[in-house]
Amino acid sequence: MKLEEFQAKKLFREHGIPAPDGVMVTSAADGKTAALALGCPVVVKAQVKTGGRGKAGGVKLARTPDEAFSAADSILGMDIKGFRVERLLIDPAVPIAAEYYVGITIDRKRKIPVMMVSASGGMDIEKVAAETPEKIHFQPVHPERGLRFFEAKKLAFRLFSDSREVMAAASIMVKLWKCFNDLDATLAEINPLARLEDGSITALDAKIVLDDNALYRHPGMEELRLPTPSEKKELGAKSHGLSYVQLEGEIGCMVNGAGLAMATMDVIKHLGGTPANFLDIGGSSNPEKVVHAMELLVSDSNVKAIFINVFGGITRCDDVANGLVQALSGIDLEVPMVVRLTGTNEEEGIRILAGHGITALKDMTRGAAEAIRLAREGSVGR
Amino acid sequence: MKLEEFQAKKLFREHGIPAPDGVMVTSAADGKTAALALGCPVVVKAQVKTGGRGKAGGVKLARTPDEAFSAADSILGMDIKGFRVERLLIDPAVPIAAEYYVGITIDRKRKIPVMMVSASGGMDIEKVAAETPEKIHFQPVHPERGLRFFEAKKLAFRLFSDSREVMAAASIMVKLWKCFNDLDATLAEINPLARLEDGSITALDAKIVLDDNALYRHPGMEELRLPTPSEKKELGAKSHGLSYVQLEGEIGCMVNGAGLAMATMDVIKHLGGTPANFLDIGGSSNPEKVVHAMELLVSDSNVKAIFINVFGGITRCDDVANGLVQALSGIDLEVPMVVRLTGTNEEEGIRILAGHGITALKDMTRGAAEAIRLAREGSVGR
Amino acid sequence: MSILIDEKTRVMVQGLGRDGSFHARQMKDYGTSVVAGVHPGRGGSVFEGIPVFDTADEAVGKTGAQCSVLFVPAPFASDAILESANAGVGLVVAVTEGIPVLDMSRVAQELDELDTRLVGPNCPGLISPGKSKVGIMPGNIFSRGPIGVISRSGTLTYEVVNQLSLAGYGQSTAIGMGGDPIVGMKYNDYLVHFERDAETELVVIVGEIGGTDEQDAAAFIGQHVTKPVVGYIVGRSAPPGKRMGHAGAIISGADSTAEAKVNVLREHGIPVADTVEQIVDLVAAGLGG
Amino acid sequence: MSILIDEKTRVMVQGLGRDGSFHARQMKDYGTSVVAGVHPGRGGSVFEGIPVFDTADEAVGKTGAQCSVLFVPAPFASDAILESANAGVGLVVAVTEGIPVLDMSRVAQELDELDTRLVGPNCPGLISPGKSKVGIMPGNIFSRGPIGVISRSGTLTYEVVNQLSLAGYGQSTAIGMGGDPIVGMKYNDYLVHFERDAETELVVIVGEIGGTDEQDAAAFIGQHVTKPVVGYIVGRSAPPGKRMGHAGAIISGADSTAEAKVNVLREHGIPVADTVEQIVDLVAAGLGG
Repeated sequence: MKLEEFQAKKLFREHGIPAPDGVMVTSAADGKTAALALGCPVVVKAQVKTGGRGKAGGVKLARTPDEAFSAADSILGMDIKGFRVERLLIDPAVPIAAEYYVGITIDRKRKIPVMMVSASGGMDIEKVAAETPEKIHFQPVHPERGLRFFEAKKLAFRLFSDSREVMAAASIMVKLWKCFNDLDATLAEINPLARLEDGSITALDAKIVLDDNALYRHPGMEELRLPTPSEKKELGAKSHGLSYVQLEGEIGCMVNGAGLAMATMDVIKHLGGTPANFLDIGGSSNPEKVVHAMELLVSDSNVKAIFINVFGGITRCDDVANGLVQALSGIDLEVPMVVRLTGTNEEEGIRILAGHGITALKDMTRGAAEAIRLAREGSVGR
Repeated sequence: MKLEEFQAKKLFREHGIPAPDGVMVTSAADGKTAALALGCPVVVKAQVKTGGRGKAGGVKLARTPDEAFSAADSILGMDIKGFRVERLLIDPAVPIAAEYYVGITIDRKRKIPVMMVSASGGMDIEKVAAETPEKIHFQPVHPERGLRFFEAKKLAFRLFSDSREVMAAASIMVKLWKCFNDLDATLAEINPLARLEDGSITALDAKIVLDDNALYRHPGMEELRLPTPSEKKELGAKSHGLSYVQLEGEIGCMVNGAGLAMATMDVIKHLGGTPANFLDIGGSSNPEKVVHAMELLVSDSNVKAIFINVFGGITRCDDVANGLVQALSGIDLEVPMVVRLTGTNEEEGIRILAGHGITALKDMTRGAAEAIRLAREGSVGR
Repeated sequence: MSILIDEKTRVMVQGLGRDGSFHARQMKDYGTSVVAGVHPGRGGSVFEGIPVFDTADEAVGKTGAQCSVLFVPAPFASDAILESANAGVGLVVAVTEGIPVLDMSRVAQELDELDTRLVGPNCPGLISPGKSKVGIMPGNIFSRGPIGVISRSGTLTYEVVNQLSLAGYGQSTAIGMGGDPIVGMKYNDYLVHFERDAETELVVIVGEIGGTDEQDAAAFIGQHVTKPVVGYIVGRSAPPGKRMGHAGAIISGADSTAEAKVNVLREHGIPVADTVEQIVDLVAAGLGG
Repeated sequence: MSILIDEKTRVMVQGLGRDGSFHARQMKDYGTSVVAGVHPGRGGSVFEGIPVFDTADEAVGKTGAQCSVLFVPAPFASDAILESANAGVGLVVAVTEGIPVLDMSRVAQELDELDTRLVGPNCPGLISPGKSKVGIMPGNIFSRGPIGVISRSGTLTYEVVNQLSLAGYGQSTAIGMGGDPIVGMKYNDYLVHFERDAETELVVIVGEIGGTDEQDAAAFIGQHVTKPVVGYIVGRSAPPGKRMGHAGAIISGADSTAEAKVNVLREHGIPVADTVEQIVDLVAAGLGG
């Protein structure tokens, strides 16, 4: 679960990390009021869960409340990489002397968190990593011991020379670790961490991604969820035990298992088709799940054909077939559908489906090819 | 720093450990009011920092508010092993089915905390350890990892058989570890941990000793200090950089260094004298410290002679002698005093003291013997 | 031969809830030597002929269990893994999905100090066909033979194995290593065993987007594996930044795309299939060469 | 010979505050090879001819320091110990008093995993007379000779050593192991070294109330030490439950009394002195026998 900047900054401040105490607004008028209250100049910042908003014009300096109004007015409703701007953060503007990067994430290879710092702040850190990897300094963090002050100090001496700045930065790093650990985050990032002209160190941007699997330990965090329209659809699917990601293609897919679902999308693409979605219905043959999954697929107007790809494992194909039949009986389908069914008891399963007029194949690649063909023809497959 | 039961119980409850929510009172009238508010029966418990108060009559069951009044009245002011009862805890009385012991302390040998549990609850655990050590179960606790639930569960299965009771007890153990760790305690103990007749598990007594060295991390805890008169004297000494413990003997000792101070007391005892105190003035020759130390010694009416035992190390004996002279010049001493000075530049030091009429010896055992002799004679040694 | 488990491996089942009970029975039916169940509060009882204990310590002490398969709910799973590991179990198979990543990080650090290997979490387990099955794989689609299989996914493993079995290529051992960002053993850990295993002639590795385990495997194979290896990577059509079902399947950098992985594998001389069907062809070619 | 430190040991000083600066100079004057200072923010400067670095890593990297002596205030001391240990320092001497016991417990666990030994905390350090002094001991009272000294106390060590020196019994190495409940090396760890050290002919152990280290030493000596050992235990007159200056000097059970310790030592054939003066007699007897 990605938090927005204004939410992440609040959590930072609660953990003792200095960050401008701005105001989140959803209208230009409120933006002006906030600018008046904070005192100008202010920075007007689009709250979107994507990078590169600065280049897209989503961040503006305002020297007067009126400028704040017009900046807010122009940014609200903007589309940044597919994200519509609905919220702004009005932050007091501060005089920046230099910008740094500080972040923590999970090092999958070493299986532990790692803190990364760089003097190349304010830039896309993945770009820094790709182009000048020597400019990023790493410190693995033992998950039980946490980031020790001496480790933070070593990193801070890579970025700063003044000992007060070193100590301030090291202290922020330790607090960032605590924030990351306390919240069960998978990413906690300050970019840029700024040295201001007065020598103080402060977090000018804030990014936190929480571990969805650990949200049960942080019930309050669920309230911070501000889903975009596509996230809403995914969350709705999740509430029915479905894992769904909408894409832009024509072939709606319904698959049991995440790996197999990716393989299904891949084979569609490999054969020249375009998958409309990722959709994993999990291991069960529960008809209710299939109904919800079908509703997701038909609600996507891009979908020209549906490909159901099921591998019967512990759950037998005949049971799966019965489940599918039951689920599909209540649905009035307007696009063609191809079912592929294989695994334990596949012959019996295919026979059951055929008995209800549902074409079922045993081969995944052929099934995908058939779905693509039907989508192109626009004909009905059952 | 030892907390009293009512303080420790409050901290337990804050950490989610079930414990009766009683009322601390300092008068019999308040005891009756508390009994009325809590509902009878209640237990009236002396709050003293020593064990064995039950046997001493410091714990009484009261079935009515009037009984609570008379119980409180009889316990207040009682002397229990040298501790005068000034506070009582009025706890709701609960129906006990069985009593257990659960505690955490530091295992010096393994250098980590260890949790100890026993089905022999309500008894002095050191007695259990001495007489039936097989009845105590131990679980070392890794200080970074903490007590894991599976470890607590293993211990709990040693005490309980019903799985709900096991889970409740294991959860209490994990919370007791957290309490111990969060507060930087050196001891956290529930004795007894009671299984009530309804099957619930609750802490009927509570003992917490905090690490004095870690109090700087817990500024709020200092307010919980309720020193006894002798502790007050020790704390006063500490505020002057002195480490002082009052005893019952006749020879007041002033020594630089804790080990040497113990050796000094021992040699006095070895020679048939009785040390009046432990007093370590530390490594410095600071005259102010000596003045404060001297004040402590003379304020003790048992003291019949003073033995100052100084080893000059990095600090030279001549400096120490000058410090002593300066300090003693402002003091009108009514008991005899023996100074022993040795180490770096000892001859010069002894000469300086002699110049001011102070007898100084080089030998510790002879100095102690001289002090004992003077104490017996009641004569003045300078 | 086979790797990690065989008919002699003494297995205990941690967590006898709905799934644990079902799969304990399935494993037993498959022929797995299930010697104990662990379920706090049910110690002393017997489930389907299997003695049940309150703690892993007792189960190990009384039955000599060497391997534990976990069906414990996510909030308690990391504690259960550590319980087994500290009780002396040499191999823990964690089926449980949804364990917080920091929990797994703590587990991984501690397992490093113990003599315990971990398969999963969020995995279907592993099977040495005809000998032992530890996990939730459908035993009937597997057949005994010379192919080692290591996969990050569940149903996709079944799909791949099913096609191999139908084509006559049985498996020595097939492993679902788990779809989470932090899992216990990875490709390389299994490859060491497959390389040593006399029955295994070829290894299929089924990868997906996220992380760089496949790249690590490619480098490792180049240096340490003499047996032929065939690769298959899914997620070529996945958009960046989106989690594709598996918590570990998210494209978070250029290295973690399917293309990057396919390329690195091929650069190391490992043939990579474009579709599941192609895996069979590449296996045939690999065994032929 | 001597143990742990000699004239070749490269020493760095962590924390150049008032005490650190004073003792850095004292150690240098004594002849200790002080090669570096570590004080964050003072990197690049020079103190009394000693180069100063911001971090232990740099100091070790640039000077090859093998031993660090710590004058860092208690709240930061455990971090500083771990900094040195993780930088590869083999011996850390922590003079600092008042470190919280749980901090030391965490340090002790981590040092177990590293190749670093710890003397202290809350200790005067150690000295190999005529060769090297690491800590705050007054160098002038020590003299070179065949006696090893291990003590839990500071001034009492000086007292004992002074008497030994005056009686003509010099020291190979004298160690104040520290007066806290948790310290790094204990009697047994030092005894292993003294037993192996050719220069050492007899070891004096100076103990006190609290803990059971002296009992452990008695058992260890019985099994592993062939050289004569002389004991001295203080705190016979200390009341139970009271902290006698040292955080570790508190009688918390029957085992931790001075009597118990004296008895166990004697049961293992180790002569125990009643007064400091007696130590010299027992040493004379020990060397004579």
